[in-house]
Amino acid sequence: MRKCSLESIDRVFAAINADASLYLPVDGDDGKAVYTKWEDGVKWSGALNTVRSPKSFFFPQMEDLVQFRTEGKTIEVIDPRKESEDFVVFGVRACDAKSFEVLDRVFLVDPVDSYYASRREHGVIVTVACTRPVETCFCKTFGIDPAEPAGDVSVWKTDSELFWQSNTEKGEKLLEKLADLTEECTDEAVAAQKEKINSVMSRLPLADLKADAFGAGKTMKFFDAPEWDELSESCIACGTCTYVCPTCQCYDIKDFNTGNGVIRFRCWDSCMYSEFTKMSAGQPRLTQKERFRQRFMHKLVYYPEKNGGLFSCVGCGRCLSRCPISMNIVKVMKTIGGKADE
Amino acid sequence: MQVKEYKPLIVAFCCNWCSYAGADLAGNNRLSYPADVKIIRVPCSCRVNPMFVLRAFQRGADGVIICGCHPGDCHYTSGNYYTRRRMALLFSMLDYLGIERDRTRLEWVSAAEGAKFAATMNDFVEKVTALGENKRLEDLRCKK
Amino acid sequence: MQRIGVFVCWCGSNIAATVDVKAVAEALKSEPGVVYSADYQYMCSQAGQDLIKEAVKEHNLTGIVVCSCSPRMHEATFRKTAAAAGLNPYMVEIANIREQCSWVHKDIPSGTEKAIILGKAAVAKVNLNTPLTPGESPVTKRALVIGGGIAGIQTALDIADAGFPVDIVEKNPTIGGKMAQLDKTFPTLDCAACILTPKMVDVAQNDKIRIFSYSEVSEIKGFVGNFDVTIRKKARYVKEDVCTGCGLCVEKCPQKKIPNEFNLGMDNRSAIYIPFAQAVPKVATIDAEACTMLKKGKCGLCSKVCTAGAIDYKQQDELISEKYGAIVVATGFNPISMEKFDEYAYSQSKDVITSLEFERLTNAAGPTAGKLLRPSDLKHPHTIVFVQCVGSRCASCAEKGKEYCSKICCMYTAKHAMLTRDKYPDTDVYVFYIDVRTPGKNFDEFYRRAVEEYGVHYIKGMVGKVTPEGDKLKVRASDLLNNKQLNIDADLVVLAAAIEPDKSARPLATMLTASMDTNDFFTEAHPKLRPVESPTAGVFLSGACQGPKDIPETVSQAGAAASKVIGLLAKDKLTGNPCVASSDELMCNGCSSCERVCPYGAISYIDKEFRMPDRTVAIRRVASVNPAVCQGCGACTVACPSGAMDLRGFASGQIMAEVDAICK
Amino acid sequence: MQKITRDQLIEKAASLLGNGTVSCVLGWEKGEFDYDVTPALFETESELREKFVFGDFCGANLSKYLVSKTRKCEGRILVFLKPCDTYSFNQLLTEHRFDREKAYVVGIPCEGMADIERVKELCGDGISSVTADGDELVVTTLYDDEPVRVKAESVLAERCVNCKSKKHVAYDELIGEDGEVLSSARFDEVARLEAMTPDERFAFWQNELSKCIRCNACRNVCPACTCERCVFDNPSSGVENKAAANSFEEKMFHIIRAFHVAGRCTDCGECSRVCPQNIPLHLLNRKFIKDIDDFYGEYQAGAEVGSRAPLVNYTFDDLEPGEVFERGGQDA
Repeated sequence: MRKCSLESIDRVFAAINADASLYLPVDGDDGKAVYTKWEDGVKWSGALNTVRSPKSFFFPQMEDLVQFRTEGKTIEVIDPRKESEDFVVFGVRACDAKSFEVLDRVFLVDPVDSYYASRREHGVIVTVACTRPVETCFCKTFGIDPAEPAGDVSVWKTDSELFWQSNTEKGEKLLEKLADLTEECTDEAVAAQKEKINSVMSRLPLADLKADAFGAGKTMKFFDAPEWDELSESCIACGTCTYVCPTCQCYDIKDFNTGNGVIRFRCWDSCMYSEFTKMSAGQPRLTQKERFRQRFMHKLVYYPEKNGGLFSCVGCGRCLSRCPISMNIVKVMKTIGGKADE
Repeated sequence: MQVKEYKPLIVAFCCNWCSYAGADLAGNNRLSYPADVKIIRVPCSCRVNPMFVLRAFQRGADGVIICGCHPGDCHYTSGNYYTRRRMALLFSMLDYLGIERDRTRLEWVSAAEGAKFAATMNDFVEKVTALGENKRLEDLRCKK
Repeated sequence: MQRIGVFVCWCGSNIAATVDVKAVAEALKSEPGVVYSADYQYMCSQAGQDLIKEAVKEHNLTGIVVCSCSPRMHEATFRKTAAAAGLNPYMVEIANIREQCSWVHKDIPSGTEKAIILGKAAVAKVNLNTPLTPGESPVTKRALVIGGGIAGIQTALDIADAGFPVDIVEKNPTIGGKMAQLDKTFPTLDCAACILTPKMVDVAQNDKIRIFSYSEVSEIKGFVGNFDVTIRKKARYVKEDVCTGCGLCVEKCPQKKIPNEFNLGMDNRSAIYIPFAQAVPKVATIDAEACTMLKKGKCGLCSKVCTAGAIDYKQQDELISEKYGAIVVATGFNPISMEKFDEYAYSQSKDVITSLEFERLTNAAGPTAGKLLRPSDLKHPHTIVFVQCVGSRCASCAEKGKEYCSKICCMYTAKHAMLTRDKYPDTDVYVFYIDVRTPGKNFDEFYRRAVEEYGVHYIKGMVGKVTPEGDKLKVRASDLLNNKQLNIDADLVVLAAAIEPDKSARPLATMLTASMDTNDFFTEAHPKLRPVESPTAGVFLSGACQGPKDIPETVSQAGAAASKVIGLLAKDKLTGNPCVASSDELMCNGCSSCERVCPYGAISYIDKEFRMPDRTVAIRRVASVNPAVCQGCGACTVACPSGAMDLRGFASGQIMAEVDAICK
Repeated sequence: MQKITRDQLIEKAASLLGNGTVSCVLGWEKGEFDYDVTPALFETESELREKFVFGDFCGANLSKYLVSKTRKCEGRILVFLKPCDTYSFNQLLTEHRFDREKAYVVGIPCEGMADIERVKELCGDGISSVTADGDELVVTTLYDDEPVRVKAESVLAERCVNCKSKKHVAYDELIGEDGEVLSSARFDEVARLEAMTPDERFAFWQNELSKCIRCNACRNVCPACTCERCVFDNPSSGVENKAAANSFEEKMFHIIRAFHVAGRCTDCGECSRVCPQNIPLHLLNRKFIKDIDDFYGEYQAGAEVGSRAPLVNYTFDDLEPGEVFERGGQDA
């Protein structure tokens, strides 16, 4: 474990940025943190987390897959990919760090999504342990420890210092680069910090939320629960929850006619949309209730079923604070989970 | 190396009954205006959807002009009055977003006003040329 | 995928001198969908057209692009060519490379480049063209005329003359309208009744014409050639077919204190009445508001005296449904209310009257049997002041009067002044005016005679105030030409009240979906070229409902409207323009935006049952365009937020394809 | 602090349910915290007593739900509408989006709704409770032992700070007193932008709109956006897209969205309330409203049922687009 003083942070950032683009949460003009490219003078946000999740570093909202250029009646096929540059994402929280595991299990299994894989390869994730969780946090529900964030490098912040620990080879390399700016240290301060965090975690209003009722094999138990009607009643079918969610990974592939050819691109899609996965024969889920149910069943039942019990919710709480009508996974879990046990 | 002279791309929507006929009259009288102007015939100026205007900018137009019958002379009696409101609001909104005002215009040209048609186009092309390439409402994917 | 043929015309040297036609043909050959491309000296010539026809057959073309002169010139020609070759005529698009290219651009490279782009746009459009077929609808060979004044009468007579049946709906108990109330008519001074009443009789006797008097139109559905109209025949409590019009009931009726509308309330009539001697139909009508029998169930005198047994106190309003092919609006006008013009003391003195009241006072059948007497004391007036433009041309006082010129006042005032001086030379007559407007055949001569031969005092200036004092009316006025104030002690003041459309016009316009201007005058389809047609197909305008008019103008417009109706009714079928709007019901919200911008009333709404995506069934309101009425302007397509409304022949997709082609 | 209480509304709803006037109630349901209120349909009195809530966080405009709920419910629906919501209600009726007879409107007064983001700004993160006390909110957080008291008016949502009307323009019955149409400063921010140079305006909007994640929350919550199928979802519309590829598409979406509701937008402010990226979308809608007022005379969408929206109306002497620019402001 290594440490550096908080005052030296800008020098550390500069060192990281020297040969890989550094992105970190920075307060925007509306006071909300957003991942921004670091440059001299850019200040690391003190906010707990960003409005948008860091998944877009690896799975951007929109990316070109292939391009067809037409000239008269001939077509030329172009691969628009440029070799991805190395980059470092700093300040990722434990919940979001876990989300990469969820995404990896989708994009890195056969057939490997080479667009995603290439970005994962070039990206280094530096996580930072939480210090001030808020009422919407419930990562513990999914077994995530905010005091022990994953990632290539884990960082703990105290009042005056930052403690660095590498977890992977990539992380090791990064810390080597910072050798001059950091010094070797014991993990006592970190242990104290962890304890502090855990005591806060136990006071959170959602501390007792359990996901035990859900998981693999529960499809039949929940699918026909009558509560879905009521829960989905107020859903306005927007994609906010999906788009702020760090683990939602659905996309659509579309063609854009440029006038001189076609750009085939993919962009995020949301299972909450009525046009989602619409095919020539229509869409598989016709009502908002079905679409609503799909999203939560996927996170809590279908995904775990296929991925060794791993839930595809990380309890980051973004959807809790962002849903226009305040309907969210916690309300679903409490309603469905509770009722189904009776 | 010689710098290639900048030629703007102008899309002109002309109503069939007045302005398109006005453009024809400009032709009959051999009143020249730059070839940068390309006319699309619509039955009435009120057929022009703001989406068409944005589409033209997206696809690379540097200026969009809509021409219709003079107020009171609409072949369909009231179409141009709706156009006038729609475009006043649309153009004002584009201006509000910081898009240059001289890239959009609504002009009334009657079937008898060949000279006005040519003069309007000359003036519009000049103004758009002065602004240069449309950068603020461009879609890079559509660039060659 | 279309198979498109491109035909580039040289137009001799008209195009070929500035556009490299071969290069255009060559360039367009590689456009998507194009399978054939050719150039020719004169595409519109027989040989050129044959070239097209042969290419259609040989290459199995499904669409044609002709790069030539303006579509306004030869679109119709090439559509016919296509049709002759077995193609749908609407699969043809023209790229205008003459008027909008070769003739306005000077150098060949830029002209050629532009011609290619225009050609590409046309190709892009044809790629999305679909065959269109004009709709056909039958024509009901019967016309409805709403309003039985001189306008309606003339229109009905002319239509009937051509052999088509006509119905007149008149809200009053008799036809005749305003003209029946007039005394003499300018500029010839023939008596109104002498020229009007024979026409009224003609109407009554014409077996092609039915009169629904004391009736109103209560509902109109349908469209040009196929209107379904419901007429409410109000109960008049007298059997029309039995009443002989003998007038005995009118004489015997004990209730005689009802203000007589025909004489503008200047005398009284009985509760059962015939408006005037020459009324058509000459049938009595019971005023339900005034009749003691109907109100209290006591009296019944008229029934007792009627030898024909025509009285029927139990009569109910009757609803008559009829189909019409054309509707003529002839709802006429009324003088505006004088209540906002109290500076002229209209409400304070009986001797301040409107010009129409003056007409009745000078009419032999009027309340004074034609003697010009003051209403207050029935004395002969010696000083009469006529005030022009009362409520007309009120540019700055629009809340009081009208901004427009009422057009007829100058002339009838000259008439009144002249007739007064003629009959009563001892009378001093003053006319206060802003301008005297006399455009019309023999009009100015007429006015000059009033001034020069009859010594009427015309004074340019406005009357500021009229104050009743004793048996005089103190008139304070300004003489602008002499720049002085005038004080005149008048015996009678006559106000040339502005005229406005009849109050029934607005609700009627709503039923007809015919457009009106802000003054409630009906709007014509084109102010110059289609002055007697409403923009709503099948609806025609006759008389003052369209704008202020005198009798000669009214009659000529009535005849013009009739000829338009005859032209329509002479057709067995109406062929529509296939380039009309249509709504995709699945996307339509039923919000009514399209209906509100449609100048033709072509859009109506139906409640339709839909299987919703979520498997439920919902009844939704959706727009439906009547292709027989739609003229294809496209206003609705932009008003529609969901994009459900599109225009055939100029579909959004087609226009955007043209935009794309031009910009690429 | 709202002048009416949850209990008053429950009593009203219970009695209307009880006497059969309505078959269900559209209201607000309490959430996990004190502020995450969800619109909900209640069918029984016991449901109401258990879950119904009314307070400073009931900002959601319920009128749009009537479009789908009236299709679904058999009987009449009781809907609680705040003054600004009634404008949306009328506008929906003007556009025939549901049957008036199927809704029973209980107008409720509104003292302005709180914005939880503003509460967090003033009181810090980790809100554990927010309760109203007089004209103050008492806020406790996970990190402060002492509750923080803030003036309710200091945490009002922007749209409530600039409230345009406390008058109900539609209701079957009212609870409490009706207010007046207010003169607000709602156009000040638009005017401030108009006064900027075009470069500044461009930079401002470029920055704001680049935040857009195209989640469609603004569209889907908007009571004026009730199309059966939106042009942005329709591949044949020519503008369909799911994500903004670049700054053009960002602008395109927001221009068309605002244009489609121009003259129909009642300025209820829901779009800005729900935007997860805090884009001031109402400034686009208000620009249209301000222009319409300036060019064609004041028009408040939804003030009257059946009124003719400015874009489906005209006068002979409307301003020309060129004259609009002559009126001032700076050009690029």
